[in-house]
Amino acid sequence: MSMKTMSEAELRERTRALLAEVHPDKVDRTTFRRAQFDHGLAWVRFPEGHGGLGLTANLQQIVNDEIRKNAKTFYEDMAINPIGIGMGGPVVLTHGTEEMKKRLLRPLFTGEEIWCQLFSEPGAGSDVAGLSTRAVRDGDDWIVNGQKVWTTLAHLSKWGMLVARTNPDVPKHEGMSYFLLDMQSPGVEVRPLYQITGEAEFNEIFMTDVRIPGDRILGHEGDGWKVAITTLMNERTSLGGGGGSRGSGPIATLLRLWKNREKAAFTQASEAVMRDRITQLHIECELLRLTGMRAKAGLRSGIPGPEGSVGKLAMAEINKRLWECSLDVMGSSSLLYEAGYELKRPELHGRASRVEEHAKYQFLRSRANSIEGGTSEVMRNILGERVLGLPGEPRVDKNVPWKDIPRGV
Amino acid sequence: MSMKTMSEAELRERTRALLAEVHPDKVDRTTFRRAQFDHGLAWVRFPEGHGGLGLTANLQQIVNDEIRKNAKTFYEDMAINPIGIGMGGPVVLTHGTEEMKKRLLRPLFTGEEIWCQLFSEPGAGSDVAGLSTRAVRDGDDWIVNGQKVWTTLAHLSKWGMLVARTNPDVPKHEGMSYFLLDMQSPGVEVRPLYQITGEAEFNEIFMTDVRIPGDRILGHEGDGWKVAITTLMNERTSLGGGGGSRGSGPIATLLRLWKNREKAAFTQASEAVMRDRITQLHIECELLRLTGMRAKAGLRSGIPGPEGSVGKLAMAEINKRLWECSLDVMGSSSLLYEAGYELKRPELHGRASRVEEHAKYQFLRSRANSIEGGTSEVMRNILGERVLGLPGEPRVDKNVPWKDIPRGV
Amino acid sequence: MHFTFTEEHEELRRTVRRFLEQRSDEQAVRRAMETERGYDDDVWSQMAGQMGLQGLIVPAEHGGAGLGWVEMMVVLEEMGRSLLCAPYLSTAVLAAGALVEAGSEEARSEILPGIASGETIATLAFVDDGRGWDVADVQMQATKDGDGWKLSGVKNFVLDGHTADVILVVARGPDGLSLFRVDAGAAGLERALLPTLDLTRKLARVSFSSTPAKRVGASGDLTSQLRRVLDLAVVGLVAEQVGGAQRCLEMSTEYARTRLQFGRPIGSFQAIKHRCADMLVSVEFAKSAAYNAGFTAAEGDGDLASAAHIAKSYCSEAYFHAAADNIQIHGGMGFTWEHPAHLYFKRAKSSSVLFGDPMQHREQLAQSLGI
Amino acid sequence: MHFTFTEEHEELRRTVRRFLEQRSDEQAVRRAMETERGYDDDVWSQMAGQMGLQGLIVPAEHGGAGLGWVEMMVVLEEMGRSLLCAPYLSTAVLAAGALVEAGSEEARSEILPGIASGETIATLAFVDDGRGWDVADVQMQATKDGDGWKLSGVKNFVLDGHTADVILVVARGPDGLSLFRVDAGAAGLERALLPTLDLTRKLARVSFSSTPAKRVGASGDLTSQLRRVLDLAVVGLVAEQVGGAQRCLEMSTEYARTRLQFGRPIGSFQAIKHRCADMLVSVEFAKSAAYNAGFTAAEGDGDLASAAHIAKSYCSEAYFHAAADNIQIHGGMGFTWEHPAHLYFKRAKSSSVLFGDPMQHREQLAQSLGI
Repeated sequence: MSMKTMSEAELRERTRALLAEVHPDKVDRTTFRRAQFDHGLAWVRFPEGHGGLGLTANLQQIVNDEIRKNAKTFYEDMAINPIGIGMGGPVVLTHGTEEMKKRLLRPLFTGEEIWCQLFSEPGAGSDVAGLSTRAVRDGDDWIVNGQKVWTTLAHLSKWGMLVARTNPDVPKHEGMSYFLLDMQSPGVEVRPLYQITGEAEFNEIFMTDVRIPGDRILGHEGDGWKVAITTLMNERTSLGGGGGSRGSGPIATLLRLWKNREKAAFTQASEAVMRDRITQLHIECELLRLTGMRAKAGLRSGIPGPEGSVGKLAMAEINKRLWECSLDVMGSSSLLYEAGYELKRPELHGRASRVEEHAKYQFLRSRANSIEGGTSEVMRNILGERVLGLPGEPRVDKNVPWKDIPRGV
Repeated sequence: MSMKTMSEAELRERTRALLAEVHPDKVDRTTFRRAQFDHGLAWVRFPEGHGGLGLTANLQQIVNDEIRKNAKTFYEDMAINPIGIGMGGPVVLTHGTEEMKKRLLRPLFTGEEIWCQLFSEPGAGSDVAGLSTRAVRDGDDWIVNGQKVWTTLAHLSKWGMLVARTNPDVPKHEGMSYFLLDMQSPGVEVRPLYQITGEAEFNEIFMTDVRIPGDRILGHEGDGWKVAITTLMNERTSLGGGGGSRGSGPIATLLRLWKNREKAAFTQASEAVMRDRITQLHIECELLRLTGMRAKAGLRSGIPGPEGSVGKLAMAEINKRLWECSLDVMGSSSLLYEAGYELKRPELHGRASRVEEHAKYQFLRSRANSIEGGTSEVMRNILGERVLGLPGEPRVDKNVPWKDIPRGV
Repeated sequence: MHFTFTEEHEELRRTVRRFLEQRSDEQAVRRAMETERGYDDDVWSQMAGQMGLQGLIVPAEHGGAGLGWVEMMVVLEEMGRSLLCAPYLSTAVLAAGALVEAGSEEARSEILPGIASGETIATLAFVDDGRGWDVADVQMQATKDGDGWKLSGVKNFVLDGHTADVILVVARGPDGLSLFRVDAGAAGLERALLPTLDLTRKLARVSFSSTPAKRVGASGDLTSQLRRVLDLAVVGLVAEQVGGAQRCLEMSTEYARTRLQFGRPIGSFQAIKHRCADMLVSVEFAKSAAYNAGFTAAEGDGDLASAAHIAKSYCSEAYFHAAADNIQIHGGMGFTWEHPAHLYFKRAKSSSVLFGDPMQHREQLAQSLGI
Repeated sequence: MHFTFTEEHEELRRTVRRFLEQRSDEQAVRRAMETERGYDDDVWSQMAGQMGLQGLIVPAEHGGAGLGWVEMMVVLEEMGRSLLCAPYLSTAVLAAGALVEAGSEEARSEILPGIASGETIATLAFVDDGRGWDVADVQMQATKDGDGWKLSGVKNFVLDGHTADVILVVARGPDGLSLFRVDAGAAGLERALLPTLDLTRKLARVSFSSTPAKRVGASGDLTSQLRRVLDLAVVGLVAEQVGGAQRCLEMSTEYARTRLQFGRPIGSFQAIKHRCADMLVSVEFAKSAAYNAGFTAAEGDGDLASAAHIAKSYCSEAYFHAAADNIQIHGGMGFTWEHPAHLYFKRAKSSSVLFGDPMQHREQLAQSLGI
């Protein structure tokens, strides 16, 4: 039987066979996910032997639906190993050696080995390709020195996807290589990076004379940017709006706050002004959702429109305004921040707090929406250049050896 | 008596002496303004013999006050010969020969000879220095070919301040020269340029083999940009906000429209939303006015602040929003445009129309505010670079012969 | 909601666009807008004859194509894009829509075939002079006069009211709101072309003075049916707005790619590039809003009123900003009479007001959502 | 209105700035904000001893400098710039202002000297729990108790209410609104530090339970005097906002000049450059608004209430946007705890709410202008 033509019914059957063999409600996570991987039901689009069946990606939905239908326990990939499953898996599949695939994909899927991404640096934010972390050959190995930042999950990770500069004498995009860094290697230091909220979702990584074996390179020496792009493309598709039902998500919180508002704090006039503002936000949130749906419909029918990239930009900008509005709805009580600013790691499964506290947290947290995963400025460049076909700016950093490009902190 | 130290009282006396000799209520404009010029009271800051007395510029106010006090007739420079008096006079004074000053300043002041400015071209808008009009030597004369645009008053003018390219083989700022063009010369064609309103405030100028005598150059050959900058600096100071009393100007029109609004067209809620929007505009108009006052206070006390350049940008952007709001206040009747769009020259002394029609005209006209006299984009560059000291962009048109710079329509 | 246009829809779009590129290019628009009638008879006939556009939503039994609101949306998006000057919104959307949704069987048989064939210009007169866009605001009375009815009063902002052969008038009869037919040339009928801000859409003021009329509405009070007619007209208008906004985005982008200043295309400057990007975002949102309203209208089981409020509020502002930004990006050129940017700008502003402005639609939305 | 700062004003500005650069740098701000008291005693003493800042508007006869609101504005602009953590707005503006404008002669002699010398921390408790920022909203009653008075109820959002030695309470007596003095340690007085969004300004909730108080207001109903006190407090607050906004603009500009990406300073990109330019425009407008309010307060013959409404509405939004844009321009760095950008952002948001938010001030302005 050709795998490419496996019918939905056959796939369903195969899933039920898995469940008959190991049931997630009865075994632990690792046991179940190992079996799921071995049955080729981890990612059906992956090849056989690597957790998949060589089918089209959308068929994964069949598997997941079938598991959900027949078990109370369902493991969300994004909760188990978001960066590993979202980006690490695809990049290993595309650029890794056969040995790497054998060694890495299974524990990645089960969550036994958490992954993180080591691209951004203090001196290379929007200009990721300008990065300075150096990897120098030492026999068969590489010795790495440098600093990375904005690394989620680094403190829990086994593997880091590291891009480092291996040749400073060529233009910046050409002199990087892509490594798999064992985060337990000597010389790797992980420090929490506290944010405006007092929480540390991210880490700074300091690498001092860290040794990486020569066979832990993805792609070839000098291919780092190409491999990084594969990784980032998988990131982009996981961002952006859409999903959820009408009126759900942040707008629901705003409407709830509005419903709970201290009526005495508003005059009839200020209530009308606020209502118009909230209604505008309601409309924009609804259109963000519908635009996400259009993007997905576009993908399904094979016409990828600009709606996807539009979502990331729009969501960031709408979110900030929405949470600003939430504070204005709360009036004087927005002077208070009941949660306090204790410097700590975020709770893993979110916080169960009053809606008011949630909104205040989001008010602060949302300021990063237009920075993380590509600033709104970078998104506008992408939309202008790649979607609308407008010309790029004159570049002072093209065709120049990386070492000769002006660089600051 | 040293003119530099002439007291205010003496200046007042001198003005009264002028009025005793020729009184504006009794003679025609030319007669009076000629006498005013000859008494050195045209521009007291100009040298003796050229319409002035070599005093500081602010003393002109004394002269004007004294004339206003003693005569019903007062000629506003800006109504008589705005470009000539605002820019032509100063540029002739700074860069003209003695003969030019003798020949040009008096009829310029009296309004016998109207002036216009020939800088902008269809292909050189924000990039004025990229202009293409060519002037080629022919014996002692110059032969000019090219097209200019956005020229107010050209159809009434005797003199045009023309910047043309005399050397295309050097970088763009270095290859221009500044000419005085007799607008009655053969080969000069003036065509009205109709705007969004149907009116033609501006002209297009087509120059075909126009001959300019060699002695009609201001500054030296190749100095054109330097001389043009002198002209433009005099333009900038005449733009920007300030002036007027609290609540006067466009905001007064908006408030009047609001007062006259069709009450039935608004619910209590929509009235509140509108009121908040109008109040915001009221605040911004008041702050535009106050910022203009601060700029003037700054100039008086010798500390030129950024407030002046701020005014041009802010006024343009506020104006557009203000007239948009005016139309929203008028509701459904903003579907109509009672004035119609007959293609014509604007009435010289404005239109006496109902406030509603005025607002609709301004709604259309104000779209140009963020384009004319420097686009808002250019103003933000100026504020960013010259006031805040931010670095310029990489330039592809510096140190390159003008003829090698990419150029379109 | 799937939001997926079928291959038939795309073929319809291509056909209409090709036709309009030939028959409603900028010069044709300028010629038509300068006339009092406001359209070209020849183009109008071709629209009906070659393509059956006037009868798009007219049932097949009355000579129409019997298509729905998704197709109408596609057609109007193209018309908005080209600024077509024609009594289409009045005839094929408002009048045909009113008859389909609220007309008596007899009236449908009488009037719809002429609409579908392109012979009849028709319109819906609903705004009482000095009142708002909601049909519930209508106070005009129809009084019984023998077998027929008589109308007196003034209707304002009647689309193509000065040229319509058939005017369908919304007025109050003994059962409540209904629909009355007045024909061109009726006694006591006066029609005055209004001086419009937007020359590409003609509006008239229509006065009735004991004017004989025929009742053409279905029986009973038609308030809710007529509300739906106006919601459907909003669907049509927002589709037009989306087409216009998309065209402004394309004009801006094209100009930004080719206009050189300082030796570079102006679109390489972030000030221009990011303005275009923001325009793209809002045009895409406008499309989502309009398509959602159109598909809701077509499927008939969603909350059409809310979808229409959302779309009219958002698309109006998106089109206005796109048209205004288009002028700014074109610089001085965008501000001249000879450049088409101002035609879109004026259309955008007027469309924003027509059938209720964004704030009014938001207020109604807030009420219906209990915000 | 001349808007001209004299050489004396500029000298005062330089002196205060120099002092704050030394004693209220970022590290000092972070140290102070983490403490419960919220300020450094030593700095506070120097402010009084070396510079007489606490007594700035206190008349000379009570040990103060006897200066006016232009000087106060200059000082607060500098304090806002450095985010000084100190009970200055409470003590030197609200409490001193209340006594100067609405205090009895006896109370002024008793309390002002301690304020001027820096020995007394004082504040004004006016917002009733659950009510608004307008003094007319105050419902708390003062009841006669022998020679003195008793207070019961709760005041919210009391600046430095947890550390104040003297709390001036706005409450209603038999003649109307008046001022009552409650000292730290009084019976039935409870004070709770509130968990604030902005750690650099401490707020407390203060409860009174038959707490003995002394009447310190001038005779009669003091509503209009207390309104003026709050207008003056707004003048102080907007000056702070302007100082903070200007600092955000400088931080952004400095970073944009020096941060390199793609081989260029990020300030050479128009996206950043134009954002800074727009920030400059709004900071300049904010200065115009604040200075106008300050000079109006000082000259005493203008419409202070309107000037205060305009300033509070505009400066609040200008500061908030400057602080938000400052984060954006700093990118990821601007979002970290270790960078000061968030301190300004939180101060900006809180200052926007304190003494009434922009919309409330606009509504009051509209009422007074009859818009």
